[in-house]
Amino acid sequence: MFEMLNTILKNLFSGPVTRPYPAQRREPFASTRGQIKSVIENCIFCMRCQAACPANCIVVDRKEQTWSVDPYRCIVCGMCVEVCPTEAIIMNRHYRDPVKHREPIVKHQEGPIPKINPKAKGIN
Amino acid sequence: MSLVALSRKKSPWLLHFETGGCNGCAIEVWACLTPVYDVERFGMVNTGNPKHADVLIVTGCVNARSGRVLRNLYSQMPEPKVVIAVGVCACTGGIFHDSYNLAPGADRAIPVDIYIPNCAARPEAIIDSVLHAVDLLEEKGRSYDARRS
Amino acid sequence: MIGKTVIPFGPQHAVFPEPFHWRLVMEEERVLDAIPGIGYMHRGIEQLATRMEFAKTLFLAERVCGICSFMHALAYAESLEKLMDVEVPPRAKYLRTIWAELARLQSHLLWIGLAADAFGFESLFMQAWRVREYVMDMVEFTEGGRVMTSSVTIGGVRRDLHEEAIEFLLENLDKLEVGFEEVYQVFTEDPLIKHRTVGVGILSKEDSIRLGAVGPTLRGSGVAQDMRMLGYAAYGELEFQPVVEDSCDSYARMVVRLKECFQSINLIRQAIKKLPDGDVLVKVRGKPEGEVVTRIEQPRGELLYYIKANGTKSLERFRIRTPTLSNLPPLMHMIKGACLADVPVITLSIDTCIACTER
Amino acid sequence: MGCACGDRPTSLDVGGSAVSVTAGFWLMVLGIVVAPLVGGLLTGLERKVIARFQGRQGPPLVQAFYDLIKLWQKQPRAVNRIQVVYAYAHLFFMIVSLLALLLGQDLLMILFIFSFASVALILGGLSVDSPYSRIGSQREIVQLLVYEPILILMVIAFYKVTGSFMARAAWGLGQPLIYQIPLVLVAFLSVFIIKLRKSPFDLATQLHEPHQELVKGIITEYSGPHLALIELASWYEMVFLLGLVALFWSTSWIGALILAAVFFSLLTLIDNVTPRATYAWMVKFVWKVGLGLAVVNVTCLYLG
Repeated sequence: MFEMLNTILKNLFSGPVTRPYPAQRREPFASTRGQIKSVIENCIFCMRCQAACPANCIVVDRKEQTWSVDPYRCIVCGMCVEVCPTEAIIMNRHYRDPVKHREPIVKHQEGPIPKINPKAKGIN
Repeated sequence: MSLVALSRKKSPWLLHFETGGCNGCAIEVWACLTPVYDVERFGMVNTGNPKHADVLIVTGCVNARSGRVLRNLYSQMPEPKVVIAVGVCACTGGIFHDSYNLAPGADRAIPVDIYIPNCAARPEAIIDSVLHAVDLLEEKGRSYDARRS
Repeated sequence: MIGKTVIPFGPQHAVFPEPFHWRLVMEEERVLDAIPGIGYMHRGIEQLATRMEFAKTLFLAERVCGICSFMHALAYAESLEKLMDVEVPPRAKYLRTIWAELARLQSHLLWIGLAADAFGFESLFMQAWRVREYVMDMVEFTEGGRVMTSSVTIGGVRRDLHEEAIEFLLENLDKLEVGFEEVYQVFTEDPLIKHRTVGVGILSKEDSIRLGAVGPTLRGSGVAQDMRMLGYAAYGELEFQPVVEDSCDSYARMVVRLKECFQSINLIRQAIKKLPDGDVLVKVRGKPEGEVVTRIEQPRGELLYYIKANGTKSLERFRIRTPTLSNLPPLMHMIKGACLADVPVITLSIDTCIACTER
Repeated sequence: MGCACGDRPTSLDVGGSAVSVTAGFWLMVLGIVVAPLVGGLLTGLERKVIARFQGRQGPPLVQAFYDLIKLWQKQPRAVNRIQVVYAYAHLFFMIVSLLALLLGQDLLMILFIFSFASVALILGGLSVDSPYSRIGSQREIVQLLVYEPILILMVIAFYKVTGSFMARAAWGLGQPLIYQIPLVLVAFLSVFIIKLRKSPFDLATQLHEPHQELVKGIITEYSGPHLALIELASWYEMVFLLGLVALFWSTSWIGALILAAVFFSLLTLIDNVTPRATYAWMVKFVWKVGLGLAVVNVTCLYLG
């Protein structure tokens, strides 16, 4: 009882630890996995990300040259980023915002598929 | 803004129901109640009782059994009310979307107003959604008043 | 006044964050019988695993439970490594140990908060979760996610610890220890908490063995069994003794968990000191074949993975026995004859995790 | 603050005749209008202080008013009609007991009306078919049995000191009651905690704290405007109980305020440093310690 009294009085006088979130945003840690972004210019439509995704949320269409992801199914494991040979998918540190309507993200690539040597990055 | 509208915005009472995911989002919802994130700043308290709640937070994927409970809870909440689906499981089923006994998303059971993606949803995202939810509550409150009068 | 009442305890209830259903047959305030109702969280994981590729099943295993997600991923990776004869680099083993202990810390602190909540002690709940945020920061800084870490993979770990991260860990461990000391003092010395827990939910040593209790529930009844003694990951090279209490009641189980937090902090410090250099990942080739059983000490007790593979890209059988499942029979034994006010206390004293149990 | 001593009109004849009609009218207006404002602010203050105890930022000070207005505007949903009647009765009797205290009426009668308010709430809880509500009501009955003897002893001690059952008799005393019946005041603290539903005796229900075994206990089945009535009644109740406390130092404004403030902060502190007790423990503790202290004090009064 007195131990708790000690603790709560200390809390009262040292002030709240609450992060004033919407007013002041804390920079996420460097290693935080937030969301995946596609750099569609680099995409060679190798379909590796589609094969590696555990939640089957990535659909790659080589014929139409589209790359699409359902962000409301993506579990942010980072497998697609790991297997991508051309750095066409990157992980950034910011989480996705809440929305009222959910829609998949579809990216379309213009022009011919780029010839990027996958060896340049060295596939694991 | 009228006093009523202001009050609706300032006092969203929360009901949390874990329909059956992995608990990850559920503990993040609880983390929001605790000192570091503290949603009581916005007047939010965890009521644990559908009859007192304004905001229903659903975490986890919905199966037949928990869907029934979820519909019950939703129908017991008095108007105006807002539903937030937290995490990919509540949005679409996430990694479990292919499973034999799950509905792909909580919106198959009850109407959902706000979706939070990510696995697991971060507390910051949940606070963001609460701020969206109070605006929606006020909007829904106005249309409820119009229907009532 | 009123004869027998049946109280539906859950599935939606403020004390448990999970949908768990008790039908409590009550007479006045005494529980005559307790009938558990389950199935609210069934996701069909075991069946789903037989349709998924074995490498993706890792992420599925991780999502069996959000509180001990790391432990499930670890158990899965360890099982497949045994099946495929992979030798994990020593640095990866140490990293796994560090992260496993961080997971244990956050799980125990979460439980401390929920237990305080079951006593109706709100300020202690807040204090425990406030301290827990240090652990969550450490987890996020080193693994990239607060809850789902996705840091283990078959053949090693996906992330390395650099100098900065180690400094961050050590710094936060000190803060955590100071904060946790306060919570520990309150929990073990508050007279009303003692009143609520001492002698409540007695599980004798014989009963605990007969009914198959595991983890802190078993250790609270005076049996020194800890799967970490098997020496998976790097536990074989670190010094520790299982925490045992022998008063066999809710208080004993509570103290076991509290002391394990200090033990975890100590283990992380040891592991950081001994952390070897080198690679953290070896390349894994081929497909698994054969069957294997792995036992891992989860925060809640012994976790058992049984995996049978037949050389195809998916597993043939994937079976998990979680600690809560083993602890349910002892719980049913304890809850009969208790007061309604003691039901949350007793239920929480085994630290139920329904998400694990129903999968 | 709507406590008895502070609102003493000039026309009052000490210890004797009743308050004059106009003064009485204004006192009633004061009681009905100002008391909930004070009660609501105190509730807001309490939530803010509790948040700070826990290291949180906490809600704004006027949060209680936001909650009340929002609840009033929610969809009215009653399980049955009689439940609503009980909610109104609870509020009505609570107001009446506060007004009777302000007017310096008979303390025995005031406590009876106050018990009526509790009984209305219990009946409301029992009128619905919800196990949580029922068990909450049963616990509330136990609580009623536990604190009633202390209140009765308090009135007896009051009578012994002032020679009258009328609350206004305290206003004319030469020295505060607390000098002669301090132990009764200490015993009253337990009643205070039980009635305001704070830890360790928050068995039947709790208005703002989220986590407990009975969901919301006795008020589980109330919602929307009906819950608002109960919330409003709880504000009157807080002012009423603080008024009773102030009676112990009714000779000066400042003393009464200090006593009420001390009780209020003790309540908040005790709420935060104790877990919830079981009801068997509550009966044992309150009867042994609370009732014991009160009996000792009353016996001393009669002997000495």
